[in-house]
Amino acid sequence: MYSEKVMDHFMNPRNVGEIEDADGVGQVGNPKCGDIMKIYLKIEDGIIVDVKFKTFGCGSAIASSSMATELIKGKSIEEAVKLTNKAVAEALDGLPPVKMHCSVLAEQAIKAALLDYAKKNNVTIEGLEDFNPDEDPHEH
Amino acid sequence: MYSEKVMDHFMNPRNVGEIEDADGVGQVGNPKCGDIMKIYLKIEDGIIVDVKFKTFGCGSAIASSSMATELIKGKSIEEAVKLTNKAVAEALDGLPPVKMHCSVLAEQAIKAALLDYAKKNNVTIEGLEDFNPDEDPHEH
Amino acid sequence: MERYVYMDYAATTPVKKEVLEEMMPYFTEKYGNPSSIYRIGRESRAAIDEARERVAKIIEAKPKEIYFTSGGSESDNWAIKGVAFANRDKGNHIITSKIEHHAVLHACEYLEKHGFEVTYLDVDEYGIVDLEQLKNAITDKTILITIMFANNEIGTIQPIQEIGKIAREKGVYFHTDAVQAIGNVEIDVNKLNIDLLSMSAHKFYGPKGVGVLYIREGVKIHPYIHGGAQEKNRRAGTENVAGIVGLAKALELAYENLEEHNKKLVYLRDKLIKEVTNKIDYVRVNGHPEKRLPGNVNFSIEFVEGEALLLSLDMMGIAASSGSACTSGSLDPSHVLLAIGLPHEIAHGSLRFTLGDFNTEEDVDYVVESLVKIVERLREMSPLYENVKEGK
Amino acid sequence: MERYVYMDYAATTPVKKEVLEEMMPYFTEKYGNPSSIYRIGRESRAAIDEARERVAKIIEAKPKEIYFTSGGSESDNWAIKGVAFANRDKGNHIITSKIEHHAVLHACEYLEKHGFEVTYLDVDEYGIVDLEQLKNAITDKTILITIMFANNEIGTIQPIQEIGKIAREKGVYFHTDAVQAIGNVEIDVNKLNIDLLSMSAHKFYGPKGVGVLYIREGVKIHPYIHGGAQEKNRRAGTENVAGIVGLAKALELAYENLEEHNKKLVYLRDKLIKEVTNKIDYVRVNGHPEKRLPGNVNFSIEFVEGEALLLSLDMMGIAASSGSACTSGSLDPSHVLLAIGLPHEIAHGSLRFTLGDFNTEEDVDYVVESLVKIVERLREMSPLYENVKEGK
Ligand SMILES: Cc1ncc(COP(=O)(O)O)c(C=O)c1O
Ligand SMILES: Cc1ncc(COP(=O)(O)O)c(C=O)c1O
Repeated sequence: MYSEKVMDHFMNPRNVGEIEDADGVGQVGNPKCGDIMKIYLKIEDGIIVDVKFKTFGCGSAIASSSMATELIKGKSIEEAVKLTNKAVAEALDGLPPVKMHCSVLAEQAIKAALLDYAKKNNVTIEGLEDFNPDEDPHEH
Repeated sequence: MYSEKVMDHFMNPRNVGEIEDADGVGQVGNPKCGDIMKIYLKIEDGIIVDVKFKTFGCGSAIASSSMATELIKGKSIEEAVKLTNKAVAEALDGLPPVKMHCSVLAEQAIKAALLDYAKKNNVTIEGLEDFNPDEDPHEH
Repeated sequence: MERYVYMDYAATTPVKKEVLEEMMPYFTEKYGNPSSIYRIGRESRAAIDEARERVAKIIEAKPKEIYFTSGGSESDNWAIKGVAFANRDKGNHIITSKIEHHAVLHACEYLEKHGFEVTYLDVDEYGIVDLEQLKNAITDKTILITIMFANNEIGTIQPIQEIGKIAREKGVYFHTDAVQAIGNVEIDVNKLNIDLLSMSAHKFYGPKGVGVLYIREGVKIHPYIHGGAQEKNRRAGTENVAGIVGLAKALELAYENLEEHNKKLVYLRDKLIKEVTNKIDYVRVNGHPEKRLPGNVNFSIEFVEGEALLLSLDMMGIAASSGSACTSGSLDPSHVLLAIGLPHEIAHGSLRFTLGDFNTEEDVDYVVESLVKIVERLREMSPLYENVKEGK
Repeated sequence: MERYVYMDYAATTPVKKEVLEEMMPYFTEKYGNPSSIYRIGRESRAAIDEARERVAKIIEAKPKEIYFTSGGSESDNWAIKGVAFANRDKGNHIITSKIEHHAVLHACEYLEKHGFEVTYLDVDEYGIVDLEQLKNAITDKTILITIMFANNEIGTIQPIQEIGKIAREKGVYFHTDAVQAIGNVEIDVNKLNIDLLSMSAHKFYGPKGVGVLYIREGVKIHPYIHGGAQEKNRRAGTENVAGIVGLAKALELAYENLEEHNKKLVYLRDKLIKEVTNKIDYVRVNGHPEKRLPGNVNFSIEFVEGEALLLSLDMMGIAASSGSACTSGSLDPSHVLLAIGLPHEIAHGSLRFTLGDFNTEEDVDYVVESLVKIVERLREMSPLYENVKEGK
């Protein structure tokens, strides 16, 4: 069902946890749907120097969170905002079709955290104009 | 499916053949229905001294013919006319429900032969008043 | 993987050695078609007839009331659609419950598209149907009541005798999906007023792909698979002789040891429930405290998601199941858990262990020990648990 | 009984050793439910997926077009009723032939009671459908043509490619019951324009109780057994994993050796036909002289009745079959023999030998020798033969 990569990131997730003094925090999902992702970002000079996550959800939700955090760690905001759910899924060697929404959730959680950072710092981030953190990824 | 008795009478039928100068001959059945029985009787002083049959039909048709001839051999006309299909079937240790008509055919073949005897000798046989040799036993 | 603990006996069971042994000759030497009149055909026919008698005896039915099918789903579909279409002149109303297996629910939904009306009875928090609601639902158009004997997820056993009595009094046919109950509960179709009953061999240590529909003599029902004259012209298709023989043997074995089997399962079940609820907080046990299948345990473990639990258990060599939406590929968690009133977020964390004949006390210890670790790990990752700890 | 000669391979076949070997693990160790997400569940799922690919490859289909069922009868019922009800808005007319298997005919008759109209095409004396009649029968209400690939009684193979072409040109779905053809004939569903195709494993040395319905992508069809999400939501019920694996293996074996198998069967078949017609008078061979299944021989032996022949053969250890009414418990002989124009009395004397992989030349010799004696004995008892001898 799941690739080895998915299972690895599920069993040994990278970057689990919280960042006390995070510069941006984003949470997406809904416990009613069975998945919530919360992403914490530490940003210095436009670079994501640290990222942590907490996720309530299935195996692929946890693996997607883990992979997504890995993919943006050390990257610039510009790069992070371009992270697509497809990239997350590909980095995991693919997700089953019914689980693609988990990768969407990961993409959105990062965008939500970036949006939070933008708001707190009163900046705009290119690529987040149309982003709505409350949109339900299950509808995708 | 069939009792041992049926198989015995099918594989080793008694009284197969014809009687050249039979006193009564009866034939019932229809090749369209897959069974024809022909019974030859030799009758002396009201006693069936010999009986032979020829049958086109399934295993139980042949076994019923064989058993029926055995049951009336040496018996009086009065006894023979009373032979029922049930008696034939019972003597064979039973027949499958869908095969009961074979025993009916045997009963009718004997009655038809007795009727033929009665006609040839211009006598009436009690119990044959309502007998119609052309009635289809499949309707039973 | 060192240890393998299978605790998903409600999903399926292995075929028992004795069962497979009885089946074997029918694949190779005794392969005759039961409809053929020669020796090896008659042997197959005899094997089926004997199986029919063996099955009938267990549920106090007549052999001619036992029909072999391809499994529980076919039996349910046949019972429901076959009775519905055969009795359309009498009425078009069917009563079922909200916690039936999909084979029943989807068959009913199909009938709704074909002019039938279906009442889906509520259940209480334990999963028991409301008998008053049932009585009130019956109209003069009601032709069938179909209520499962025992639920596959939460293990709740329905008041079948009472339902049967109500149905009989109102002159309505009563079908019960006994797929989960058979092999675990004594069933007498006469005492319980059951008119139709479904079973599936692979739930009681028989092979997959073979089942039974019991049809009480006189019940008006259409055939469902048309064709040859098999099963007294009511279910066409060359019989799965090996499967049928296996089903009968498995059923016999189940009822030979029923008491012992149940005693053991209840002991293990209660131990599992006790230890898990002692060692893990925010856990609830779903289903009825007493009226439940001997091997069924259904937990809701808050703040974690069911599939994540299953995957983690699988990594430790433990097989279990969940009513979480994520395991089914649908968006909603189990309709059964929702029907007993669980909120979605709690239903997502459901975890079912179903114990069976090959489980031991060590298995239970291992599962408890593993589960404690897994829940701890997953909760550490869970933003919901964090809120709770912080008292939010 | 010293010798046992099975010559009823069209009724059913033994499971081949290699097939059973592949099936075995799925009864005991690999017993997981394919819907379960843990290891042994995934293994079962993988086994089914692999089987699906293996089957698809043989008939040039896509794996997702292969659906596993409980056998030929279910496949036929599903194809016909499933397409009929799903396309009712388009039309209510179905075309079939008079010599179909009962699974097709009775499914069609059922539909006639539910508002559908069915045309039953005639066949010629060899059992071949009339393509002109077919073309003329198609109306703008026609939604399905269902014509069998090869006949189970007389072995006649239909002009499937032409039928498929006609159906495709008219935009009508084409289903073929290939239960007898599969394993004996190369089948490419694309070249032949087949939209739906039924098979049954026990006809090609696989187990009883498992079959396939091929459904071309895009065909509108309703599910037939509702319930769980198995088979992409189209055929509910826990999969008969062992049976499915056995089916795939058996099919592969059949096509590995197809040429050799056919060469041998044709040789034995033609020898049997030649010797019987040489040594017994008043015998006719039914079916098409060339367009027939390699293993099928169908005789009409005049003045004797089929069941009596079968019983006698059985006593000599020979398994065969007959279209006589007496073997089926009905009053009429085989509808197939009547459709090719045999008079009732001759149809009653029909005798079918179907050869298979385990038959030898000695088997044929033994059958010929035995049959000569049996026919002689039965004809001596027959009042019809007596008439012939006497020239009546
Ligand atoms: C042509 C044909 N169609 C359908 C069937 C039905 O297959 P099954 O008996 O496996 O359901 C058979 C065999 O009995 C057959 O020969
Ligand atoms: C209660 C219940 N009914 C019906 C079924 C369907 O049985 P099967 O999968 O054998 O068709 C199952 C099991 O899946 C079940 O648990």
